[in-house]
Amino acid sequence: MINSDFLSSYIKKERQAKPILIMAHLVLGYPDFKTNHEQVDVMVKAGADIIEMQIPFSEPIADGPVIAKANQLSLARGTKIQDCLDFAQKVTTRHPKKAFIFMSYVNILFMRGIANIISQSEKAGIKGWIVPDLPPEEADVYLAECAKHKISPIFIYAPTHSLARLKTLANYSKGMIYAVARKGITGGKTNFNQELIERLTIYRKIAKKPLAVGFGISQAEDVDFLIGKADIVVIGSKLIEVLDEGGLTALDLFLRKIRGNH
Amino acid sequence: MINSDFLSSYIKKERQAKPILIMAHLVLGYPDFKTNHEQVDVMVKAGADIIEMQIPFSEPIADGPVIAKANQLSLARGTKIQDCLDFAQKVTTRHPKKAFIFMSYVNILFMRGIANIISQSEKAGIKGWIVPDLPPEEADVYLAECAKHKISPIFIYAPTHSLARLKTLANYSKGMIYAVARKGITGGKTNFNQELIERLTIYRKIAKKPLAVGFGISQAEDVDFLIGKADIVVIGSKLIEVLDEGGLTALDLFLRKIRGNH
Amino acid sequence: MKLKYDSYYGSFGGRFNPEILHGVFTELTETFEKVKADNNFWLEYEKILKNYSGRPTPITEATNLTAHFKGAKILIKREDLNHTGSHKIDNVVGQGLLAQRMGKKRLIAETGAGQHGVAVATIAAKLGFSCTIYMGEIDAKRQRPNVFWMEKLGAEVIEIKSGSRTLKEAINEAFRDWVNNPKDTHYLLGTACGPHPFPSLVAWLQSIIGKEAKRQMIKDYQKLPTKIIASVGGGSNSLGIFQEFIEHKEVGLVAVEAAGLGVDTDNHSMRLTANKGTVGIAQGYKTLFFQDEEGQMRKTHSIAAGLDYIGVSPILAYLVEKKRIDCAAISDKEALIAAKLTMRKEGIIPALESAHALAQAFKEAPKMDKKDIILVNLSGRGDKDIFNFGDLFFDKKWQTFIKQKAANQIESKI
Amino acid sequence: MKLKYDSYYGSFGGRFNPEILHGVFTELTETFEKVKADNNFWLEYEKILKNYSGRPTPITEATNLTAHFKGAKILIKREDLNHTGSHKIDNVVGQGLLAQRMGKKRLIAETGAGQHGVAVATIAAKLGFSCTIYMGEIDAKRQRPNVFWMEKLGAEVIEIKSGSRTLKEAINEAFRDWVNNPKDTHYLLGTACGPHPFPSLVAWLQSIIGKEAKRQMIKDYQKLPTKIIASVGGGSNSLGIFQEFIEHKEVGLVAVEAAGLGVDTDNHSMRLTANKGTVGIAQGYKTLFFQDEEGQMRKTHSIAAGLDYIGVSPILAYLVEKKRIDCAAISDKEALIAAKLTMRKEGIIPALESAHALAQAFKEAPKMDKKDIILVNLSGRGDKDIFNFGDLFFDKKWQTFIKQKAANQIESKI
Ligand SMILES: Cc1ncc(COP(=O)(O)O)c(C=O)c1O
Ligand SMILES: Cc1ncc(COP(=O)(O)O)c(C=O)c1O
Repeated sequence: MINSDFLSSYIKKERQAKPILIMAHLVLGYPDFKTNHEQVDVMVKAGADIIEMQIPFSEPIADGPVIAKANQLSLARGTKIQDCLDFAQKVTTRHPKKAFIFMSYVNILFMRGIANIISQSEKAGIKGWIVPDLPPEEADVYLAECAKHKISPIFIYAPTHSLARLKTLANYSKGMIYAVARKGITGGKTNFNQELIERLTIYRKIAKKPLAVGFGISQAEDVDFLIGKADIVVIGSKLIEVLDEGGLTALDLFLRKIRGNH
Repeated sequence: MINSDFLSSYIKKERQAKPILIMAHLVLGYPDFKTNHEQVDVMVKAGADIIEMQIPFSEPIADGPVIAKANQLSLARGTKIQDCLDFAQKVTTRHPKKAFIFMSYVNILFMRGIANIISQSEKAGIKGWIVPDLPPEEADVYLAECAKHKISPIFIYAPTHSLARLKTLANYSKGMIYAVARKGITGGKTNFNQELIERLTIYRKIAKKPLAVGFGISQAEDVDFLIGKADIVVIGSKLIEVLDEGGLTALDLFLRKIRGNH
Repeated sequence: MKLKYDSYYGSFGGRFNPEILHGVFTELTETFEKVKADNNFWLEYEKILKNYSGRPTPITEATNLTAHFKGAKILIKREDLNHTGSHKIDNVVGQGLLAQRMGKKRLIAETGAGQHGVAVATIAAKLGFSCTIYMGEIDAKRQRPNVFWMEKLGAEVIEIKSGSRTLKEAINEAFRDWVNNPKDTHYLLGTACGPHPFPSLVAWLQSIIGKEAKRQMIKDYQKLPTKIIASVGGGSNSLGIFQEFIEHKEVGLVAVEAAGLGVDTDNHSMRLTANKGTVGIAQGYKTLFFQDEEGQMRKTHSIAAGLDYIGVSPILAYLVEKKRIDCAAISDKEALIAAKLTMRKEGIIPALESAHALAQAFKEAPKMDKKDIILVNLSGRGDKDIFNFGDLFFDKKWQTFIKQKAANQIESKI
Repeated sequence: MKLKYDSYYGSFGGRFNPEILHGVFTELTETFEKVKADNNFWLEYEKILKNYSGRPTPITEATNLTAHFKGAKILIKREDLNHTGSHKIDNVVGQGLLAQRMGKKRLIAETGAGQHGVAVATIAAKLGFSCTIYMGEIDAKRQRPNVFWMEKLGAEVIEIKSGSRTLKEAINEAFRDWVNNPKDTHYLLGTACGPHPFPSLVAWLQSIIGKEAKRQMIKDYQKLPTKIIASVGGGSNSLGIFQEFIEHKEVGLVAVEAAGLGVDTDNHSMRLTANKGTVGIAQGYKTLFFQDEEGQMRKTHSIAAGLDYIGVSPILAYLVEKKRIDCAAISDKEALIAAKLTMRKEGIIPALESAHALAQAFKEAPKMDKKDIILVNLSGRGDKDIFNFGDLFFDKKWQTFIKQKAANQIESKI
């Protein structure tokens, strides 16, 4: 099992050289695929280690306003699942040293056919999947297909979880555990405080897997704070805001600033 | 009894010279008492035999729009009951050969005190009273006071009345019976037809009293029609309309036209 | 002290009609006497109200208001839950059945605020009458939603453009219609006022409220209320709940009038309150009126359209004279505050009329013992008052909404 | 065939939540299991609905409509007579009591048209919760009267200005609030949709409608109806009346969806109707959605705000799949015509949602035997729809009224 998990090995390897890895998020088809290509190039060059690509959905219930709006606009432009798979194929080929994962909502997988989309993902060079509205209890087929196609199914830790729940999720999650830093949904303000430190300590003990921390990371200091406490920082809404406001140059600058510090 | 009834004798006497008498109506205080004086002068000179003077009331439920509005405007100008009594005193003195009657609603009498207002009416030279919302069943005091003060209480015949009701009312009514030519309330259009003729024939038989016909009389032809079928025509709303539109001159002309024909 | 449903109650009541109405009132009185003696009529009446209007209406225990005022337990008789939203449905169902017995084909009515008009239009539709509602032009303008529903319910609404263009003109016009169509038409008067037999008839029909309440009190609380409080427009909802308790001397009965801008102003609708109304005879009956010393009616005012009336039921006038019923007066402002509090504390939006009764209960409850019970007759729901509430609370968002609606009137898609 | 109130109904239902909601749903499910097994809970629930909302609601015999269509006898279950004007009160009372058992101090809810928001604000006031209602900015603009009442009932109404600014944004925001306040807050979902246990919980609470109806049918008609017809938004009123009859195979059950501008257009809200909805997973549960082939939700349309929804109760989806429930679809225009006819013939103003069920009954009745009985669930009253009716009937006088109101906004006197 452990050997078949590309993502774990990749993260372990990268972490030897870096105090913390960066997972950069984008919404596919927003603002458009051409920009997405350049976006990924910038991310990779500026030092992102993992690229999380969201396939847009009309009801992104776990996303905050910024990402929800990006989903909406991407769909309004006509983005299809196949476009996303084709895009993945291209960027994974172009950046073979980086890890790419998909994120989307369960209906996208369900309507395409779970077996179909997981196998297609593998072919497109994708290493992991995050499906925020698919708890392990509902995920039999998904888990089986992921195993079959060497895709790491990544589950999420929430601040409200009981120890029992943390253990259950650790059992199912591969590659990493994605910990939500604050209550609520993506894109708001997080308190990087003692309570968070304690939580992350517990997570580490239970998960025994690389720990990614996301939601609300918006500046270099946040990343600093997490060094030693997590393996990966996830930057989502902030990157879209930066891109929306300052374009690719601003994105590059922002990521370099974060990366440059470490 | 019959001897004490001034109005019956007066009507009988006048009818010897005229095929039909005219009862002209005005609302006291409308448009103002000064005009009322001139109005009465015109009516008398033009040949009216009986003047029906209405003391205004805020809820004139038996009156149509024209008279109702005159009531309202008179009150708005501040007309008081005493003004009406004083006015009556003056006009009855000035025109001793004519008969004057009062018309108002029961609350005016009730609030002033029935004994009071009836005796004051007598003093002011009034010969009869019409109170459309005081049926004989509720009229004990009123009837007693009228008898005491030689005032004729005049009751009203309606097209909807049963023979029994006609008889009852005939028993109480003095001076005349006031017959409503059409259903509904003052001031609309009446059909002067066969049905009315039959009704008046019955009324005559039962009432055995001078018969006044009112409501809806608006032209000389209407008066012609009633000759031989009634003793008195009552002209109400029409006279107010004529005055409102053409002033005292028009009123004079209108009445002369009606009188002149006979 | 038992009511006889007679033409006079003490010196109040009677029938002071123009002669032209003699016939229709004779017929109506005879039919009323008949159905009063016929138990089947009452059973049919109760059955329709049960199946069509959801009677019996419940009594809700106002636990939060009770706790708030720390005195008597406050109970609320929920007439607001009736079909069309108030106690008015009882009277229209009852008179509708009466009109059927008389073989009438058409109902007519006057309406001021429009509530009674909607109720009549409703029952005309249900019982298969054609229907004409008279309404002063000014009232129709103010109460457009009710006009809208009356028309959709199939009634013809005639706006009176003469005279004061309000309720009294509408009444005159309705009477005029009636005397022109005595055979096929019944005039469905809306409250326990007017010439006999209307006060008796309407009070009798509305007595269903108190009959229910008494049964419910005994079943659920094993005792009668210490006090019953109801608002008074014409008197139908208050008499409706009071009558059954008149013989129970231990039950206090409080009739609440509208003090409008204040008891010391001229802008109110008080008639029962000492020195405010005086005995007079108008609109066909003898009662306490808000009038001047010469008998001219004065201008009434209340925030609650249904309380804004010059006369009052002769039955109430009599019972107040006999001191069996106490009276009280509540200002516009007090009523609004009571309405607000009832919304917040009990989740009930009272009609502004009913809010007067609530306000009085809120005054009395703190002075009473925790073992005491106040039963408030909540005569109707307040949805109808949104335009008043909206204006009176000076709600900015609401006003913007109305402005936008006006700007974007859309054409029918269909 | 008896419903188990489980997380799955056949292949429909489940719980597809973001992990962050795991805790609150676990707690809710456990409490639901507990109260379901506790007969005292149901008794308390029934008692509040009786004393506060006037349940049982009656069944009215629509004699005039029956005569008009010359077929099956048409009966109407009168949910419109409930407090706040629809069946929604059942669910909010039930979940309110549940929240009390969980020791919560605060209720939150999403609302689209505002009806559910008003019901939640009402019960929050009555049961002493603080209350926040989330509403899309566009919806809040359209439904200002409901916003007005929610605020007067003491609720805080938060208008969502992001995304589509309609219902789905409001739901997201409500969930966000819930996960931030899991200890003191209960999220009171408005219909039998969403992640388990909401479909089971809401269907169970609303089953009171059918329980009453069955009792009433047997008592008053000595038989069960031939068919029961109800409109479907999320599915709470239809399941509410259907459940008790599922075991009675002889009773036909018809769920009526909104065909909007027509079954052959793209502007509708059909999900149960064959080839209109397809199985998907969204908003936390698996059911039939109105979606495209890639699983993106499509834009729904209905004249009735309460029917205008992308998903449907998984319990209904299951029962339709099992052919225990038939489905039908009614267009905006058909619903309006049915509403008009019901007003004229029965004096009842139906909610536009309920008018869909009526329209279907009017289609079926003439084809049925006079001995047959159709029971229509009239889920709510139509007063709330005056702005829609007014616009849609293109009523000139109404539009003038709105213009004048806008022109004469008066300042508070107080
Ligand atoms: C809700 C409500 N309550 C009270 C009244 C007052 O009338 P009454 O005294 O006849 O009950 C009205 C009259 O329209 C009303 O609509
Ligand atoms: C009156 C009425 N009927 C029906 C519905 C549809 O919802 P459901 O299918 O949950 O009963 C609504 C929803 O708001 C409603 O307000």
